[in-house]
Amino acid sequence: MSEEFKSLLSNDIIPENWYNVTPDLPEPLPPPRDTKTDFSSINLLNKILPKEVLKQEFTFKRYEKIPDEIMEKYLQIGRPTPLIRAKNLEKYLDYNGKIFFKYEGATATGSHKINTAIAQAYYAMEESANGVTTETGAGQWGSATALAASLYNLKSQIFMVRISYEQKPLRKVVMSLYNSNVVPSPSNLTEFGRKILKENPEHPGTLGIGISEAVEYALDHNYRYMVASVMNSALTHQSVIGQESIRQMELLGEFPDVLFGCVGGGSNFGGFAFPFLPKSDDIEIYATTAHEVPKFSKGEYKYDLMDTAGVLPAVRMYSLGADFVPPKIYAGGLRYHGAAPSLSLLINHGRIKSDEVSESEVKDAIKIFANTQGFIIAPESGHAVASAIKYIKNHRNDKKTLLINVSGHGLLDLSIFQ
Amino acid sequence: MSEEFKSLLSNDIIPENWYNVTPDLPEPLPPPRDTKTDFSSINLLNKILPKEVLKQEFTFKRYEKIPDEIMEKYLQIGRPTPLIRAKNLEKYLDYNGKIFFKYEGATATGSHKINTAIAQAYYAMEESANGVTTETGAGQWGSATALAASLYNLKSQIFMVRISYEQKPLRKVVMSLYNSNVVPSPSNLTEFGRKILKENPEHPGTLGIGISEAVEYALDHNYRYMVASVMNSALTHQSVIGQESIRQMELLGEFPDVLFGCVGGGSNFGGFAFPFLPKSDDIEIYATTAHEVPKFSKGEYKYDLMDTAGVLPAVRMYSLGADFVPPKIYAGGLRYHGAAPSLSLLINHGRIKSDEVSESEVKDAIKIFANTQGFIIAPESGHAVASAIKYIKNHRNDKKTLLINVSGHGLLDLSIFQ
Amino acid sequence: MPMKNLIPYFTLGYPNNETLKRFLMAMPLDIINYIEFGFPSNDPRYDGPTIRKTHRIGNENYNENFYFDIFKHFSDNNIKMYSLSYYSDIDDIERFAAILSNLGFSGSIIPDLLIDYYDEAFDVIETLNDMHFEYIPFFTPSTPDNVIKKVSEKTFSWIYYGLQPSTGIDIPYDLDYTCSRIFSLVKSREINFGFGIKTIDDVSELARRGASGVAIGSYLVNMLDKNDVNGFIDYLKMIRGALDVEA
Amino acid sequence: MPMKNLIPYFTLGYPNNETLKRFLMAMPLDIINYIEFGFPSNDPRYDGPTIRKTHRIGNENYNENFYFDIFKHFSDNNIKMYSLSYYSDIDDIERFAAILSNLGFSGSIIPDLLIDYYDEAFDVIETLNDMHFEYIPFFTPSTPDNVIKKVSEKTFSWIYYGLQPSTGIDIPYDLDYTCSRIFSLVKSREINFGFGIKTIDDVSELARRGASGVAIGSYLVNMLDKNDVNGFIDYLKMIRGALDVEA
Ligand SMILES: Cc1ncc(COP(=O)(O)O)c(C=O)c1O
Ligand SMILES: Cc1ncc(COP(=O)(O)O)c(C=O)c1O
Repeated sequence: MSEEFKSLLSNDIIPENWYNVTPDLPEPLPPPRDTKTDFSSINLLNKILPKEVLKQEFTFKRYEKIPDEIMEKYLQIGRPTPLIRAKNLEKYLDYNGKIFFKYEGATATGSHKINTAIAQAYYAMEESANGVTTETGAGQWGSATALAASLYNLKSQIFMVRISYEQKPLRKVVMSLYNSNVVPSPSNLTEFGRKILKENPEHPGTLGIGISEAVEYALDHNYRYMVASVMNSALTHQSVIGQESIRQMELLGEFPDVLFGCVGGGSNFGGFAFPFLPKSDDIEIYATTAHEVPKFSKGEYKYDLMDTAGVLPAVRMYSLGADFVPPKIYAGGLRYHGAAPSLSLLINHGRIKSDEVSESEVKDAIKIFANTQGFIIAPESGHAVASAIKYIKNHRNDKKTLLINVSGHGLLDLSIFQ
Repeated sequence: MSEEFKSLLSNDIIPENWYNVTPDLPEPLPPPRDTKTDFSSINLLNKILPKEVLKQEFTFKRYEKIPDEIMEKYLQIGRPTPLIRAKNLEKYLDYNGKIFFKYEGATATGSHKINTAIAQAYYAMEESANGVTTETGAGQWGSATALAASLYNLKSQIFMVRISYEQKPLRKVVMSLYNSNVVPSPSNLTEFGRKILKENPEHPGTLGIGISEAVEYALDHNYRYMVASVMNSALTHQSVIGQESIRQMELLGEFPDVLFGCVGGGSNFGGFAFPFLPKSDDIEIYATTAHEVPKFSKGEYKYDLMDTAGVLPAVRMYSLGADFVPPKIYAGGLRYHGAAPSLSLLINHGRIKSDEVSESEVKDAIKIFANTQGFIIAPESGHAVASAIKYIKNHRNDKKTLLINVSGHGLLDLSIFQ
Repeated sequence: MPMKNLIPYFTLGYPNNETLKRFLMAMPLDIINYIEFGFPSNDPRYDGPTIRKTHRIGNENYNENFYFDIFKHFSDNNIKMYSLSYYSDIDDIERFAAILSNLGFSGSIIPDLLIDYYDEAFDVIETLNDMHFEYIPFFTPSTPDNVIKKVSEKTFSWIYYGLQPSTGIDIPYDLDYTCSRIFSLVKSREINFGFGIKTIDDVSELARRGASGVAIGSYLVNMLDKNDVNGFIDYLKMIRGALDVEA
Repeated sequence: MPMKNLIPYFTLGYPNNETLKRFLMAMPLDIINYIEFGFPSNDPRYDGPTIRKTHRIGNENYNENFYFDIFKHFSDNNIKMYSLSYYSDIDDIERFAAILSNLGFSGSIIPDLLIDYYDEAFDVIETLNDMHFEYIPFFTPSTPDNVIKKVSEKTFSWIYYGLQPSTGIDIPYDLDYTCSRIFSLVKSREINFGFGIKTIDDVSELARRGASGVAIGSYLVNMLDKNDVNGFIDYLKMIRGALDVEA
């Protein structure tokens, strides 16, 4: 009895391996490229990423065993996350098919970000780094990094875009609760930051500056740099979402016809949707972005910088340009100018479809979801739900089984409804 | 396979029945009493509570079948909630025994309150009430009521203590997301409110005034009044917590030696701890209150009013007096002057022990828990964890298995750490 | 099968001594079995509003001497009498039992004993047992199982089972469950039901489920108030009929 | 078991035509099998910093006529030559293959073909096949399984397997896994490994795991820079030895 329970609630639902989509792509994945003649940003990765992460970044291994120590932390922070049939939403939408959602908001930091943060922090600890560092905008990634570091007794140094630092004081509280050292960026902890502050002491900060500071800090302090999204390793770590979903659906005797997820850098989407690819060629998949960041419809599929600062290599992706300045939309996590190379490739190839939704559709979706299912979901995740609702309106009688990835809760974003 | 999963993840973990402790008490439960000669508050209950709730309030039935429609909602809002071994906390405390926690923060509204709110709203809907109404202070109960009503397509009218209404705008947002009509109390929706506003338009409000308004509103609009805690029916509905815990522990091959829970009105505590009583006479049980609300150590075990307004009947309980004005502690849910009659009886009888912890112990406990386990828990739940940490310090080598009820998350209470 | 019990309840002194006496003396002795007398209390806290009122007024009117003959009338006619007394009003349980015995009472119902004085309850029961004065266990739906079992074991009289947690109020409950529970906890014992019983239907339902009898109190107050002796007698006969049909 | 292949790589024109000629002509013909010549590109985007540098400088120096004799020298001695050419630099694939054939080349490695021109790749391969000009599939760890399978089926030459996603950089990887993967995807085919191979150890490890041979490029640049012909010859002999030990 005891064994059965363990196997169904933990070992058997949390996969034993991460899944890497690279070997299953329909075309070769264009590799990262250096953009400067005299300097290799690819080589820089060697100095700032844990070796294992770098290995996973470029690996062709379809399955990478999740180390026991990481598995244990996954259990601690609330994995497996629930997969719930949204019966009330079905009723509300008068839909004849089934709607399921996977709820990453149930993790300790309230979003999927912790899935890769734990992995990266673990590998940093394994190679005796002094700590980990990263940049954060809205704070979701910072919180995940802070907790992951804390779980492995590592220090964490977080560079938070100054304007967010001032506008989102609660996120800072969360990171501090996790014992993280959070500073507004530009900061005077790095040479780069000091230079910018000297020019403009009131500089509001950008993610690009934050990345530059974090990378400099990592190099100077034997810290490791933590990658929030876009890069393949992050998507691979996120594959626990999709693999759990597959098992949970199977055990319920179901399989989805259509998948929905939102896309910032592509990590929750890839982690959720990719594991379904080898399972079925027929499954329909929608990647949803914000109307204001139309990377798939208006962006170009080209080599472009991952970060505005140009510290990291260029990758081939759908991009609105590294210097694209998105409007200050409510869903901070979707403001990124590009999308993970593997996801971009699959969209370009036609295997995955893209969708865009407007702010009002998203707000409605969040309200409907709250009213029917109770969970107050993240604005980012609201895009996936809005897309699904749109789909249902156009496929009312298809009786398809829908599965939506709800990447996080929105409890720290409530002010958008004030 | 499919059946097994269902049975272990849902049917089999969520109990089929609620458990009512009354028939298992060591002494007869002193019944509610009227306090006025010419008016029966007990009879008033007949007019404002759904008949089924009232029945459960006074029933001696040990097990009450959970209706299918409620079971369905329990699944929707995240039941069964996780039970997690706190391995990192064990390590941090250098403890040789095991620590488990049950996490009610994983429900849609972020606390156990939804367990009884769903039940009460369902019975209100069943008897064709126009809506439900209640008072709320910090807003946890209001949120649960709002969602429960929304799930059953009922209207909800919530009277929120004016000062909280002004200081906790996000809670109001949550309730509004759930389509609730929230007004600051005193309000001009009721005669009682209007009278008070006439005397003092700036009146900050109290829970007593809120109750009076809600009861008046219920009587005038064919609404039903929703009971947050203290009353037996609420504790009975909460018994899903303890029953799930028992099954989850059993399936893990474990059984707790010591239980910890926090006490406001006693509903999360009773719902968690009582189902263990018939399982074992040896299990040690601690009910923890805030230092500032020392109901068990300084309160008297006597008949006292449930509410300051004296609308509801008196019950026999540990009480600091219905007019006790607690300090403005950070844990709003623990400010109540008394504790559920069944819990009070068990404490008086010696079966359950009480504990008190200070604000600084609680803040430390929340920080430690966040750092080790990742979840940012409610200040109320922090009391249970603080108590467990204290216990461990005094029983370091006992190797006891501890189980803590974490009644909610603290994501909407982060400001206490600012 | 023995005759089922009809047990009227009256608070002494209500609505006044004379009226009450008229009602009592008018009762046909062949249709009632026991009679329950409430001794007015200052704090009848487990009674509902109706009975509370009778205590308040009874307290003002009650005169012990007035009732000597009445008590004698019933005891001479083998109608067993029981007192309804609050333990909080009793100074000395032995003296209390002795006096009531002298007045012809067979025993007492003490509604607050198990609830407010649980620690002393078993001593009290032993004392009364030793005096051969019947202690009538008063149980309600909320009395815990093990209390019912323990108290039943230590007592020998019939059992008073209140259908409501408090007299005179109407909390919905499940009659089947209520009856089967008490019968499964206490086997082959006389159990009379009370609290909120009014109609022929109520009585038939109970009798059908195996109740030994019914006690009726609050419902009589209205007739006492209206001084409606005839209505009262008719009502009792009706109830008697309902009990007999089922017996 | 056939002799394992040693395949030195040079970017034409680096560090200058004369120096390169000296190195090439000094090579003992019995220890090398194939030779790989990079035709300088303006955008050698899948090469690492070291090789990128050789393209930049090679581009300035390269002079086709200068190499006619050298190419003839190798083809006369049955050392097969392959070009490393970027598809982005090729205007007309038939003309490209015709010219190289004339120069004595057996085939080409085209690193950007599958990545940046996947849609055209199979047409290009067919054209080269028709011309009996060897298209050397260039695979890396990140080439998807089905691409490896499909391209292998359509081609007949040996396969170039890059151990790194890009030349000259050192991303950690798992050699066992890397080798067993390609051998399980492409059975009984000559597979030569390249990218980041430097030491005798590297070579032994690969040979032991069944590699048909190794291509060495970036590591030679340092010797070219220092004009160290003797060191270069010694190094090649050492590698040859390592390959032979395992064979
Ligand atoms: C809740 C949530 N969902 C989605 C995203 C988008 O990121 P990604 O596309 O990498 O999953 C973010 C990023 O911050 C997020 O916080
Ligand atoms: C999270 C949480 N825990 C505990 C309590 C205390 O209430 P009770 O004792 O009824 O469980 C509250 C009340 O608001 C609460 O919100």
